Amino acid sequence: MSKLKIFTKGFLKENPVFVLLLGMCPVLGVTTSAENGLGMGLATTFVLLMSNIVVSLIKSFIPDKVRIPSYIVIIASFVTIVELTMQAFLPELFDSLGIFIPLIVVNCVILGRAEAFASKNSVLDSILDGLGMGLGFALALTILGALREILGSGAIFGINVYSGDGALVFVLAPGAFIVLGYLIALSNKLNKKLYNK
Amino acid sequence: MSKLLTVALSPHEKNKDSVSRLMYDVVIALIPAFGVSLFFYGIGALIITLTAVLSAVIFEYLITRYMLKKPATIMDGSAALTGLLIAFNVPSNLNPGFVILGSFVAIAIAKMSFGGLGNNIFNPALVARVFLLISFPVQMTSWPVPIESRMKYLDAITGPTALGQLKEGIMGGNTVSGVMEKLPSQMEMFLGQMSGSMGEVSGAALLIGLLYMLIRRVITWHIPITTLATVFVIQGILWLVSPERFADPVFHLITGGLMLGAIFMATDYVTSPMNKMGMIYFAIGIGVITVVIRNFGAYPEGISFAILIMNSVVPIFNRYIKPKRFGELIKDGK
Amino acid sequence: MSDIVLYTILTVTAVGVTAATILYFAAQKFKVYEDPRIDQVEEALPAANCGGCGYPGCRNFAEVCVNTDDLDSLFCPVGGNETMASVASILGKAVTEQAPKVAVIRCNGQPQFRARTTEYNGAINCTIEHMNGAGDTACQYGCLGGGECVDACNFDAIHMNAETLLPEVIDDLCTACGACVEACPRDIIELRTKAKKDRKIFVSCVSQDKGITTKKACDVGCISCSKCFKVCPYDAITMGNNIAFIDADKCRLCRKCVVVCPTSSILEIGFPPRRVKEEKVVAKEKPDNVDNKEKNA
Amino acid sequence: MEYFLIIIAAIFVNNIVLAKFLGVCPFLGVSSKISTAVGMTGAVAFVMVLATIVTYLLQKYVLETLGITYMQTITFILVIASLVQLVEIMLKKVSPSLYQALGIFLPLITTNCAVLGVAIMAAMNKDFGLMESTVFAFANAVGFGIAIILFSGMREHLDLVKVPEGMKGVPISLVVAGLLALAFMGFAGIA
Amino acid sequence: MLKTFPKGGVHPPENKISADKAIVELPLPKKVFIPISQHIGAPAKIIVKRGDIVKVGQIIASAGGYVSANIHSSVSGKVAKLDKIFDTSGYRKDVVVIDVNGDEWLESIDKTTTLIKDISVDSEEILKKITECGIVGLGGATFPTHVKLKVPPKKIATTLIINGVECEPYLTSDHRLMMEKSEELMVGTQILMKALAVDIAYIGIENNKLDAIQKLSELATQYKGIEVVPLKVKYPQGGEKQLIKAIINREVPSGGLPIDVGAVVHNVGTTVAVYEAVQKNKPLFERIVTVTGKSVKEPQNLLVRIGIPVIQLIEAAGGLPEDTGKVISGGPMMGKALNSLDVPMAKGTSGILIMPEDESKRKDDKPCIRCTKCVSVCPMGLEPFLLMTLGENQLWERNEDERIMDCIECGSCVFVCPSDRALLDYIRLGKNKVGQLIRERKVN
Amino acid sequence: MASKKESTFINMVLTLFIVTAVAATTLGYIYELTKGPIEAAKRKKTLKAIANVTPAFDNIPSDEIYMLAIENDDSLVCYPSRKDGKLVGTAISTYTDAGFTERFYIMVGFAPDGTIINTAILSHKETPGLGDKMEKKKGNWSNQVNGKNPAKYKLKVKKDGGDVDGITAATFTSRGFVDAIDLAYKAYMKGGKHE
Ligand SMILES: Cc1cc2nc3c(=O)[nH]c(=O)nc-3n(C[C@H](O)[C@H](O)[C@H](O)COP(=O)(O)O)c2cc1C
Ligand SMILES: Cc1cc2nc3c(=O)[nH]c(=O)nc-3n(C[C@H](O)[C@H](O)[C@H](O)COP(=O)(O)O)c2cc1C
Ligand SMILES: Cc1cc2nc3c(=O)[nH]c(=O)nc-3n(C[C@H](O)[C@H](O)[C@H](O)COP(=O)(O)O)c2cc1C
Ligand SMILES: Cc1cc2nc3c(=O)[nH]c(=O)nc-3n(C[C@H](O)[C@H](O)[C@H](O)CO)c2cc1C
Ligand code: SF4
Ligand code: SF4
Ligand code: SF4
Ligand code: SF4
Ligand code: FES
Repeated sequence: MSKLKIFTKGFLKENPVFVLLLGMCPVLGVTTSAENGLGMGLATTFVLLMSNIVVSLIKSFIPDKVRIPSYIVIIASFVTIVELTMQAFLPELFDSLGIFIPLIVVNCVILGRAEAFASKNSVLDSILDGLGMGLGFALALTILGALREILGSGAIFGINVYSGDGALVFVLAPGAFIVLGYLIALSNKLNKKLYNK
Repeated sequence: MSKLLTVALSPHEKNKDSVSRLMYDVVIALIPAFGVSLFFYGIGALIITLTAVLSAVIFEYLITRYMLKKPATIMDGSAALTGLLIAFNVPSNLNPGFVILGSFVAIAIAKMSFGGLGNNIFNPALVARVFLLISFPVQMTSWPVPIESRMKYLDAITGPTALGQLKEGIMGGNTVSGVMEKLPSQMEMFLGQMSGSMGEVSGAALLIGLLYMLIRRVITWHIPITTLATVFVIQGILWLVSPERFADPVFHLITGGLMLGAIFMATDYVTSPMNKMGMIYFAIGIGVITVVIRNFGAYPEGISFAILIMNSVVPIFNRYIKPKRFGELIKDGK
Repeated sequence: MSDIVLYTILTVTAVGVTAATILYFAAQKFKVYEDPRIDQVEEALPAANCGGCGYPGCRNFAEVCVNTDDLDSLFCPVGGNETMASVASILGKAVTEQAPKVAVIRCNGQPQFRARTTEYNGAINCTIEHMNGAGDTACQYGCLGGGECVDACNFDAIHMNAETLLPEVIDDLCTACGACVEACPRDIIELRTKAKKDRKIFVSCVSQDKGITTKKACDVGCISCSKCFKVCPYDAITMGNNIAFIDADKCRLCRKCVVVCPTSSILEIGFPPRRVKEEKVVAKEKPDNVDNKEKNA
Repeated sequence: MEYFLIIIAAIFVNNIVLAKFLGVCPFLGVSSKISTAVGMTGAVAFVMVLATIVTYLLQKYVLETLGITYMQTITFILVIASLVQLVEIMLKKVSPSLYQALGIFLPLITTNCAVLGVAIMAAMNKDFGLMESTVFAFANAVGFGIAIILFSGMREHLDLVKVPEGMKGVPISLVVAGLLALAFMGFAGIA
Repeated sequence: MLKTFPKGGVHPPENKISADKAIVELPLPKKVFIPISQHIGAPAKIIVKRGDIVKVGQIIASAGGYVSANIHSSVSGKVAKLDKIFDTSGYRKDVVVIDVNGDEWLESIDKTTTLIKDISVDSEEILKKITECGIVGLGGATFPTHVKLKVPPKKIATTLIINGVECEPYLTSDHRLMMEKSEELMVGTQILMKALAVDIAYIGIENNKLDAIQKLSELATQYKGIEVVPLKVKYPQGGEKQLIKAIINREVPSGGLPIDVGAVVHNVGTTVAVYEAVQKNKPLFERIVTVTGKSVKEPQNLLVRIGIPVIQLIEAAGGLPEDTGKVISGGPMMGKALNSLDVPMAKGTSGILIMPEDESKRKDDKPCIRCTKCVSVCPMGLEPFLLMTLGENQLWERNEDERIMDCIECGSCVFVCPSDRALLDYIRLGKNKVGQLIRERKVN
Repeated sequence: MASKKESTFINMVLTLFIVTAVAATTLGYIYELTKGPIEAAKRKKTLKAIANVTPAFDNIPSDEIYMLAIENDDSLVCYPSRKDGKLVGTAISTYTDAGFTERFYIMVGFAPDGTIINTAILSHKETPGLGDKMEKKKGNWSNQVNGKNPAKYKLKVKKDGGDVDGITAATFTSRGFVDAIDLAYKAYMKGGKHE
């Protein structure tokens, strides 16, 4: 696989949200606005990238049986770093993402597929993969957040696009599921067009 | 013999029922209630009914033809019925834009995404109603006052529903009897002289519709009667326990959308259980949830939510509640 | 180093080490043995879960492979010899190679060869039509065209040809799993040993009716005239039940039989065109409505 | 009454999946059959209650005492991961039948936000003692169970009907989940 | 309240247009085609060869197994050939073709119509005669009667039920038989009672045949242990499980036989055939057939020899109408559509129904709207819509769990379905596949 | 992999020990590093809220906090704002359980005579689109109480017979909002003034 492919596959073909359906909780939980989606996406990307790097650096020193616990500790450490930094410098975002920040651990354990990728490949590949997957994730969250914001409150990144209130459901739980459902249908269609001719 | 013989497995005979016949029978059953709404709400009722029916039919046509690329199914009448019921479920002074959005939600999301008639899990008209209610709480809870606003549409004078007044009153620390004084008499409410969604106000007209559908065997008694009975019994118990806190059961039967829901929406074939026992449990569930929401929840009215929630249980009912099989109980053939 | 940092290190390492210790001893104490080779074999299998091997799924087949001594009676048609070889090498057992096979449809009753005698008006499904009777032609053995075999194929190897109204097998996709053979209520489909370049010669008819009845029902049906049987130099053809059958393992693709068949019911597929083209029946006028009226007379 | 409110709120009003968006992956992933949904519910309930008890104690008696609550994430996830593995190993030996029923779901639970989420929510709630936390965890597991079992019933239904090609599978499942969440909004304000 | 079965059932239009047409004997044809497989079970084995001369009532094929029946010649003449032609199953089956020559009956047959009331033979002898005469159930399933009469060990027959319901629309052959052979029916019933050693027999008749009910009720007073039971008009009242439930309120267990609840059910035609076999030595080579249809010129109840091609019956009823779309052997609910008019009449042919073209075609099927109508009419308490959906999705095991094998194929579900679904087609498919599964399981 | 370590007990524990130890040490240091900024961010938020609800001051109110007891054994935090040593206003962090969802917190500033100067929402979980209309950035609904003195102004939603216009379709939130102010006002008037 070319380096470019490793990097870009997370965007559409193996998009963690639209195709692999991983880390669905924050996808639905924080995407009430494009801003939140982007923030969460970038935080996740950071953790993913860093843990992929570290894991691929030390993989050969770790016995099989404790591989998973070690990875979890590494990922959790980076999450805590994000948590502390965000609390210090982006307190508002920290408040609106709430419980989903510590939950990045869980997402990254799945998302990073730290096991699947970092432990078998070179450091560079891991970096590309982590970055690609993370950005794909961030992309998906931002799109979903933007859509929900537009439909639900008539704005995008806080800027009004039409007057009036929008349909409230879209910023609430049902809207999250429904919009994501149709987005996935759309991405399936797109994927089919692009990759299966 | 010139023509070829036709062959097929038995049976070779079929009665005259068809999907469209059933749907139009329900439409006919809705006419009395529609008449009453027209009387009380005038042109507003007419406008939203037309908008809802037309837009529902058009959406279904467009989706079947251009997205699913299948023959159009609008002639079966189910889209028109859904549109009609959406109109029945909203205030008659609603902006047509919202009505059209409701039709779109009902047809595109709640029906055609599942594959169209027969496949959906949730009642399309109710999905539309709840969608609108949650999205636009202000518009969806400003009800026109009957008779006075007959010749007005968007500019109708609005007022709360009886259930709304009750909930407000109790939340504000009043007693039931205190609230009741301000309401019309129960007879007036039964005939339809109260604020509310367009088609729900007249219990009397809805009961005529029920009778018609029972006679025509479009539906059986199980769902409507059990739902009403459950609400009556549970509300009755609450009322007996604390008449100052809980309104009497008759009041609850004739106000709000209970009748409309129990008779026309809970009975939707597609989204209700497939056998009698299942229907009874389903209806009891609707009754209980309705009473709970009306008395303890944030919303003054709960039948729409109750039906949707029970809709989600239907697949499990269908899976595990079975009709009584012939020859099932007798094991050793006595 | 501040207290906080110290506490942090102590707590977390304590939690970590405790967890590791408990898990280690728990793992030792509660060990359950499962043959790891089952997983390995399963991994080597194609994971099609098609049942072509005769077992409910790939894992099931893997278990059987591990637990029996002799692999000879076991074969995964989807993976073929290659897969069986790797299974054998995992298990250190021997396998014998099996010749690859392919499905063929033994009916050529296209509409222009086979007149309709009734109008079937039931559900479109071969088995249902089969239960109803002979189908809508006078041939009670031929393809019904409902496409149950198409649905049965997991590998997308059979398609309905819109012109002939008969199914067609795409040789390259067919894994010889036999699902279609099982599905066809008329037993029309046969798994034949593959010959080189995917060439094949077979009698495309399974009608067991007497020649005259077959002839009335369909222009390209085998009328059991035995001409091919007599001409075959390799004894590959057998006659029985009013039908000729070509054994793929004996057939050497000499094409002699194809020429002599008076009804063109022997098909040759995958061959280059013959130099001298013999004009055969191929498409005749639609025959008069075959009615067994004269039986009364 | 206190406990009753906790239970009603966790199951209906603030349903963990439908309102709080925790545990969505297993909700979508292991809900294709009613029987697996039931198995998953059992496994989640077991681990969620156990994990909440352990993490609650850890939070109150270690992290808070030492003033290192910021280490919550890392310690909790470690505890949960080990607990899941421990339960798995023991179950396999002690009760093979239960393992058959729940075992396949156990590895999925480490990566289930609901468990970590509930543990954190319980630990962070100032009003909760050990008993409340336990009840809270159990009620959330029930809420998870109700959501996933209803959902699996509907997905079994969807398997039998003719959903349009583009909506098949995940998209329509998500729409169903959305409509279920819509219906559950009716419980708003009950507790 | 008239008795009936408790759950399900439908009311198709009765259309009994030939109800008061007296039975007429169809003239002998030039040629008959006698199928050797006219019953459920193994085909009979042919024991004549080409060129043999046979008489009316002479055995030409003998039972080919335990569940099988003898076949007799219905005419006198020469065996022309052994052939295969289409029969009611829609497939070519073996037939014996006989060129008719005169009408010479075997001497042993009593051709007179005098009623013989005394039953002089014992039950073993009765069984033997029934076996020899090749009697099979004339109610539709053509199950060999002698097999049904041999009560399996550990089971006791307590009640005989004579099925005079004739719940199929259009058909009137049983009705006419009850009117014109009432006495024979009574004696036949007594014979069956003796064979089974039971004291009680009920004759169940739907309430739309008031004349038959009245006539038989009067007669029944002269016979011991026979009672006529009028039944509510509801299809499928004649299904044996429904009939037993209606008359003696017992439910045949799922997968069980009537004998499991001590009942044996026989059709009126079978009963009369038993009378003729036992008292007159007459094998089963002719039966009454209703030829009817909305555009048929002269609907008829014909007494027909086995083996006559259907087209000749139709000609006797005024010829094939112009607008014919479908020709059905049997009634509209359970009958078999014929793929050729040369199909020979067989023991099981109770009627020939000719349907006009505009009623012959099914409407396009539409998706199930889950109206539950099929569930509420199913007399067996099944869920036809589900059985079909499972069939379409090829979930045979679940079909088995949903008791698909209990379906009696009455067609009520299809009759009511507003979406015109091919329910019974798929249920039959399911039964076929589930049957295969069950057989495989037995082998393993 | 050749360099892969064996899974012996010692190896396992050692690895885990090292990994956790390294992780913990790093985190410890990062915690030390961010501790200051986190505190500062929190303080900034409070100060900003205080500044929003009281007139300009020159003291540091958060250094002069005192507690005000209220009925149910709980107490509210008060921040006195002074200019040139003179009390210009008091910010009180108050809360309510009367809202639609969980308890929400607001900061309300009183002039020494009890007049409401301004309010600020500290945290809430009310429904976006409905209850969150009380936030300043979502509209100026909450400004209607500014400059009113509850002595003459009935702190109740109009529906309940008071003077406050409710947010349409969010009566619960409105009730909660005034309830929180009322709570602070009563405590303040009952000797909560620290001149
Ligand atoms: C394998 C088999 C065995 C049967 N054995 C008996 C039997 O022992 N006693 C009996 O009364 N009927 C027996 N029957 C007959 C059935 O009960 C039933 O009468 C027959 O299938 C025709 O029923 P129908 O016309 O309602 O379809 C048997 C049927 C079958 C298929
Ligand atoms: C749906 C259904 C309807 C039937 N209707 C009749 C009927 O009207 N009259 C009748 O004699 N047999 C009817 N039968 C056949 C009976 O079940 C039963 O097989 C028959 O009465 C047994 O008698 P036999 O063996 O003498 O034919 C029906 C069967 C089914 C499944
Ligand atoms: C999902 C949902 C969210 C709601 N959020 C709020 C809220 O944030 N604030 C509130 O006061 N009411 C909220 N409500 C309650 C209703 O809007 C309620 O009807 C209203 O507060 C009282 O009606 P009124 O304000 O029109 O008199 C919510 C209801 C639902 C179903
Ligand atoms: C008795 C009866 C009740 C119905 N009720 C509804 C209803 O409440 N809402 C609706 O959208 N459609 C209703 N329909 C129409 C139809 O079933 C509905 O469009 C399907 O749910 C769409 O698949 C009803 C139909 C019948 C026969
Ligand atoms: S064509 Fe038949 S044998 Fe070949 S892969 Fe398909 S189902 Fe299997
Ligand atoms: S080959 Fe067999 S299964 Fe395939 S379409 Fe023909 S009859 Fe049907
Ligand atoms: S399922 Fe079978 S028994 Fe039931 S109504 Fe249909 S055909 Fe009759
Ligand atoms: S009668 Fe037809 S439409 Fe109604 S439930 Fe049965 S199959 Fe479906
Ligand atoms: S369970 Fe997967 S992200 Fe929450």
